[in-house]
Amino acid sequence: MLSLNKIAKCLLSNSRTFQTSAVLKHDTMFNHRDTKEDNLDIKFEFSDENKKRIDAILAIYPEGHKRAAMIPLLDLAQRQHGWLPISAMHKVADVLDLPKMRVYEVATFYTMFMRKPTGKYHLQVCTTTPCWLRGSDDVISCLKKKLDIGVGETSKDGQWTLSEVECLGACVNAPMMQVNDDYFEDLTTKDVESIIDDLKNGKTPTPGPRSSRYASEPMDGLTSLKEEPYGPGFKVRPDL
Amino acid sequence: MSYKYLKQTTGLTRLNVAKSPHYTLGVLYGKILRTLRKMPEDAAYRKYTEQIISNRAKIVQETVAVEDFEKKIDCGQAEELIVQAENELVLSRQMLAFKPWESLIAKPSADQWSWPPSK
Amino acid sequence: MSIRIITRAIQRLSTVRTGTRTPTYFKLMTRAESTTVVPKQKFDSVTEQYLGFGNFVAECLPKYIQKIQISSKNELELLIAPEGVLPVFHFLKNQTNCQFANLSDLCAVDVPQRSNRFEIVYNLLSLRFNTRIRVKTYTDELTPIDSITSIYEAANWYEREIWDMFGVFFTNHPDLRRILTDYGFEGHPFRKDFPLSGYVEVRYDDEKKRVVVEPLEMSQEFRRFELSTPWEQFPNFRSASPTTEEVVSADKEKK
Amino acid sequence: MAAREASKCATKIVRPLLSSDKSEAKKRVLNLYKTYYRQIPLMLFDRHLPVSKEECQIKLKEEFLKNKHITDVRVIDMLVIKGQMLLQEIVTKWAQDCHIMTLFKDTVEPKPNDFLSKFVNNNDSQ
Amino acid sequence: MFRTTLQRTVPCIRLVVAPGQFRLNSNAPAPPSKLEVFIDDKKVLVDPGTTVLQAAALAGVEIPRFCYHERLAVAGNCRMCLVEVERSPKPVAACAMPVMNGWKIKTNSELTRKAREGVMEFLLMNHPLDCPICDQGGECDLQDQSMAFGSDRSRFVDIDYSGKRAVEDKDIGPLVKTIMTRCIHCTRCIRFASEVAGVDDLGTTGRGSDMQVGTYIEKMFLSELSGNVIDLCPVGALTSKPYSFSARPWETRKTDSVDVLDALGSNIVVSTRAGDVMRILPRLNEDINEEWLSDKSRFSYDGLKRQRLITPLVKDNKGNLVPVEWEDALVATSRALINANGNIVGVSGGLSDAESMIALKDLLNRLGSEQLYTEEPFPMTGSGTDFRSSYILNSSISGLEQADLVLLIGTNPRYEAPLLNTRIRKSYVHNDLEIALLGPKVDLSYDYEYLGESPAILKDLAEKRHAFYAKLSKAKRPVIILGAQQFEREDGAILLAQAQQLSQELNKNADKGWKILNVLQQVAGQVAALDLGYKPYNNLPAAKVLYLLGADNESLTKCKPAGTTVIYQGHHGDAGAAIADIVLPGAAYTEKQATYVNTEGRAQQTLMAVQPPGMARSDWKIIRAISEFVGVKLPYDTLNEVRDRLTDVCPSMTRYGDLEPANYLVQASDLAKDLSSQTVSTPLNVKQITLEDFYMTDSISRSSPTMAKCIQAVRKQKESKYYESRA
Repeated sequence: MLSLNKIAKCLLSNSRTFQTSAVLKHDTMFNHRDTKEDNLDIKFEFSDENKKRIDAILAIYPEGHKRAAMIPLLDLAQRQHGWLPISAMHKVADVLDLPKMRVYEVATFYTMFMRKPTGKYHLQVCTTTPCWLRGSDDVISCLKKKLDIGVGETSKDGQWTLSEVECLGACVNAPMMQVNDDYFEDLTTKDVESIIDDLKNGKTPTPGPRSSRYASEPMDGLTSLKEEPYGPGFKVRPDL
Repeated sequence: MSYKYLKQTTGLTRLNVAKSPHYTLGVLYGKILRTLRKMPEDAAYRKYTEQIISNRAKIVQETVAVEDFEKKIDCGQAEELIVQAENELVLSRQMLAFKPWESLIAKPSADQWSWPPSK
Repeated sequence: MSIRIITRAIQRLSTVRTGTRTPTYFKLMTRAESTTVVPKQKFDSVTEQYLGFGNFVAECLPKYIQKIQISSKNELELLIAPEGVLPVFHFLKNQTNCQFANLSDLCAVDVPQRSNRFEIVYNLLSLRFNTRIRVKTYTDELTPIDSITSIYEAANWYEREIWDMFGVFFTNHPDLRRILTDYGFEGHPFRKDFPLSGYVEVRYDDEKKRVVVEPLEMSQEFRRFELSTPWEQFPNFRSASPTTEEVVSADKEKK
Repeated sequence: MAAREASKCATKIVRPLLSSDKSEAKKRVLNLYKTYYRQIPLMLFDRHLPVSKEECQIKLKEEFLKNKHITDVRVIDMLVIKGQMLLQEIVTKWAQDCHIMTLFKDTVEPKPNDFLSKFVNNNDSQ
Repeated sequence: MFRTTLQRTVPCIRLVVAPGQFRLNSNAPAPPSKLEVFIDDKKVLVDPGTTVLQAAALAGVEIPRFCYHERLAVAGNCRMCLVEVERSPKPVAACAMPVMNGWKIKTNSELTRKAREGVMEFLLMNHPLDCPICDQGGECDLQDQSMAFGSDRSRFVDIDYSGKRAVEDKDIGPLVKTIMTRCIHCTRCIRFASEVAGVDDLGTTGRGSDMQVGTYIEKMFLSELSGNVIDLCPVGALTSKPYSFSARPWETRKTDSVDVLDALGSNIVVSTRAGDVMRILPRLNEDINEEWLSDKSRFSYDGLKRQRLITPLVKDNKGNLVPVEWEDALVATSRALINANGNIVGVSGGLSDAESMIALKDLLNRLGSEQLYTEEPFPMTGSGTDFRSSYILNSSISGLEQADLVLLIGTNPRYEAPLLNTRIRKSYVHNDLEIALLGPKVDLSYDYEYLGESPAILKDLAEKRHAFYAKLSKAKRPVIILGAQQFEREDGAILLAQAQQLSQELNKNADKGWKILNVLQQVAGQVAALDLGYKPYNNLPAAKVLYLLGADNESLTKCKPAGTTVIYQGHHGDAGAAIADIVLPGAAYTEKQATYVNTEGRAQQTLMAVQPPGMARSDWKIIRAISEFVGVKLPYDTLNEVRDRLTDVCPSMTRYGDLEPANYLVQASDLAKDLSSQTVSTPLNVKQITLEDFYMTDSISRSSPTMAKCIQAVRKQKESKYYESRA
């Protein structure tokens, strides 16, 4: 009711007002604080295979533009370590011979660089409008209950991290969540529970829609494009 | 005169009730108009003042009750009108000496009335 | 003029104009208007009435009035030649249509750039018509101005003040002497060329057992402020100088 | 009329302050001087000033001679007016002893002129 | 480093930085014909590549801006400079948009004004309303521009009472105070740090409304130029810590003056209030400091209030210095001088002005002494100080921008002359300048070729044996900068001779008239002293009276010769005053109108911003007063008369602001020929290696608490894990 009143008040007042300025809304900090898990004493070194990958990545970029490799390298470091500690950023800076501040800038800009300890499974639930309308709230509350963590938190055993994210581009299969690199779509509470159970038991749940759908076709079967795709030469002049 | 005088005070300090406002005003207006007549025809001061005074004189002449002509003239009580007429008379006599209808006595220098003043 | 008074004046003026009460005063004004320069700007009715009245005065006293202007939207100013001080104030006080019986203020302004550096400003109030008017004239250091104490008793101390602070001499003033400064004080403190600190300082001399006056010696640094406003750096985006007054009607020579 | 206007432009006609010509101004100055001169014994009689009659007379002459270079009638008049003002203040005893003694400047020390005293007193801008 | 990003990744950057803003290589391609643009219907002809903002400036219209700064790369993120361009669907950012031919730009149209008002509104919505307690108040761009271009009413209604956006403050050192909530993210400080200062410690972290400017990690922004971000900050986010809450700009008096804490003579403005120096700001001088100022020059003014000599002191029979009146001190001084019978030695210090030096010289000459020295050494062998070109920075500070190769010998310009280093860095960033260093390895804020620290390398170079000689000899406009502190070495003369020989060699291939050899002086008074005929102090002869004119040199004051009366005239109770028998309190550079000649030979004058404290007096006046007591009255009573005398001795010294070049490089080299073949072995060393060594170099900065805090901060930083040594 209160919010309705507020909206009504806004609608009634004939001038547009700024109700508030943008207070900091992000759940992570944009300053580094030394913590037990994240400090300079914990060294970071790329693994040997990753070093090879670095060479490959750097080879893509011409001399003088090596700094463009920063995002791939940070991603590499994050994949290796699970998240991105300060020493990894320093390592990337060293590899690219850049001032460290330039790396901090990039690492803090992109929200997919996790700058605090993240669980083995990073559950990212989309809560943007289509998913929300299709029941992402249920997915979230189910996960919260199941894992006993809140949004933005990591479970004590370091296995799970739950995040609310904005649209991941799978609206046709809403609601959905992303576990590490895999999309799980068309979710119901039951599906969520089974995915978590599978993961807990060391099994690999199949990514993709949990409903009967193959991809994003209509729920009740195809309504168009039913016939076989035309082969090559369709409607081409015969003399060609 | 059937007019019965009842007014006790003007309510204004040092302004006594006029005994016979019709008479006093008539005399004063007459004097003013006579003075004005000595001025050039086209003097604006004469034009305007003559108009006001003769208008007032007419009203005073035509109206019997003091309250009535006070209301018609709408410029205060009869006593105040007398004061105004006295002032106007003094002024008009002085105006004869000042001759304000003549052309401008002194032109200001170019920067006199400019604002902000030139640096 | 406070807003209340303005509103009252407006009320009065408008009722008089539209009502059935004697419209002489304003009839005259409209007529005066019709014979003078019609200003190009558009004004609200109150300002127009002021302007009409200004034109009326200017028409009556063409010998003395150099200019009529409206400043701050609705303040009527008559700019007159210094020779016309007495006639103009006689007129404004005694003319039936004016009756500015009250001299509410009289002061001076020093503008050293001008050849006649002092502006004398008279503020009048007509209680009869609840109207105010400002009359300005000018003089220099040596030219005397006619005292208007014969017309307005109130001018007595004001003129003394101007004499004391600016050194403008008023002829026929009954008692023109210092009013604010100390006996023996030299100079006129409100002149722009008079230093803010003055020339002399005063102290009690224990030896002489009296107050002595000595040339000023600043023991502490004089605190100066930089008064150029910082936003002067964008003069191009300033549409008009904020101090410009609105001048609406030229002098009455044209008549 | 036009001729009058023209002549107005050619020579600036100024409004006299008090005197219409130089001789009149001179008369006024002399008159003022005499009045002051006659006032000195009365003033000394009324007040306890640490100055003698002669000193006052010398001072009076000095003050008048200070302005002897002035030729403009109106300036002379202005000075006369101010002189009269002071005289009035003295006669009416509005001005107290200390005000009169101001004219003598007996406490004002002369400013040093030589380098060393300026250096020691530090009253010297660069 | 920054250079890479600017030069190589964005090749069009030369278009964006305006032509004429930086003195680019003169061999840049000839500009094509001019473009015709109309600023508010006023026609202007501009070079291609000029931005809208610069074109408007040519037309005399200043467009409001926050992020744009003439000396920094264009960022284009504040949007304050939006202007309407005819037939453009949207307003364009004037600072970043190069003009096209025939554009009609409207800087004051309805659209432009509305755009500005909108930008202002958004900026102010995220900006605290704390102007009354903000130190920037009165000189705040945001304040001024919101007055000029902002809306007159607010639509901001905090109906949620959630408060405004707030950002935590950063601790970036003892000089710069941060109130990050006020930050409008113009990134000027970041750009300054990475482009000009060469310290990439500042950046933006986060995104959107979470974005903040800072260091991310806990680290101080320690640079010798850090104070400049205070001037650059358009709002009150970065303010001066020492100056905080002490004065408002409109109540201070500004005096144009010259800095004397290094040999560059940076132009400054001294802000004073009621006889106190409140702060020091840089003053624009394209030839010297541009618009920057080093931290020492900017912040050591609080040293002017501490350790001051405020009354004359004379030693009593117990050997204690006791305060006396000027007369007594002058009597004591003159007695000592007369008794010395001409056996007097005068030594002038690094902060001495030309007026007092000429007065002391005249006085001592009249007393029969010719022994006048400066406390800084200079080799007297070879041509000695006969040729001016041997001891000044011949190629001039701004001339360094034309150089194509700089060889630094035994100097760390970053700390000895920070703004000279800025010039080299500027040329490094924009003109591909190459730099080589001979001496101890130091962090110069740019890359350089390190040659080693052995002085033998110089000899090898001079004799064309060294590998680097090939590169040197190819340079058209090479510059050799020799640090004057190397003359403290016994073999300083040899180094100078070898440098002279090398530059003569290089001269053969260099552009005509290009001067190669430069000496970077360390103190402000040295060039004037040598110009006036003071001899460099190498060995002090014994004397009955030692007259120290602000000389605090350690080697001078360490061992006081017995039986010598020491007279110290100066403004600080430093080493010199400690050994003195008579102390005469002089005026510091903010307290006198005095002439200084900077290391490039440019005479400049300080102006009196405040009165000397207590009984202190202008220095030349003290000497003039002594002369009267001694009985050899000097023939000048006023400053102008002293300056007439200065003009007689050295005419260039009163041509203020003019550079007086010297041209006897060849002759000087010839005279020193036999020296250059000698070999030197001790490795070169410099006094100021790290930032720590920069802050306290003279009696003023040594007494400054702020400078002490800076040193502590540097030490603390060094202990931090995040400290990186870049040397």
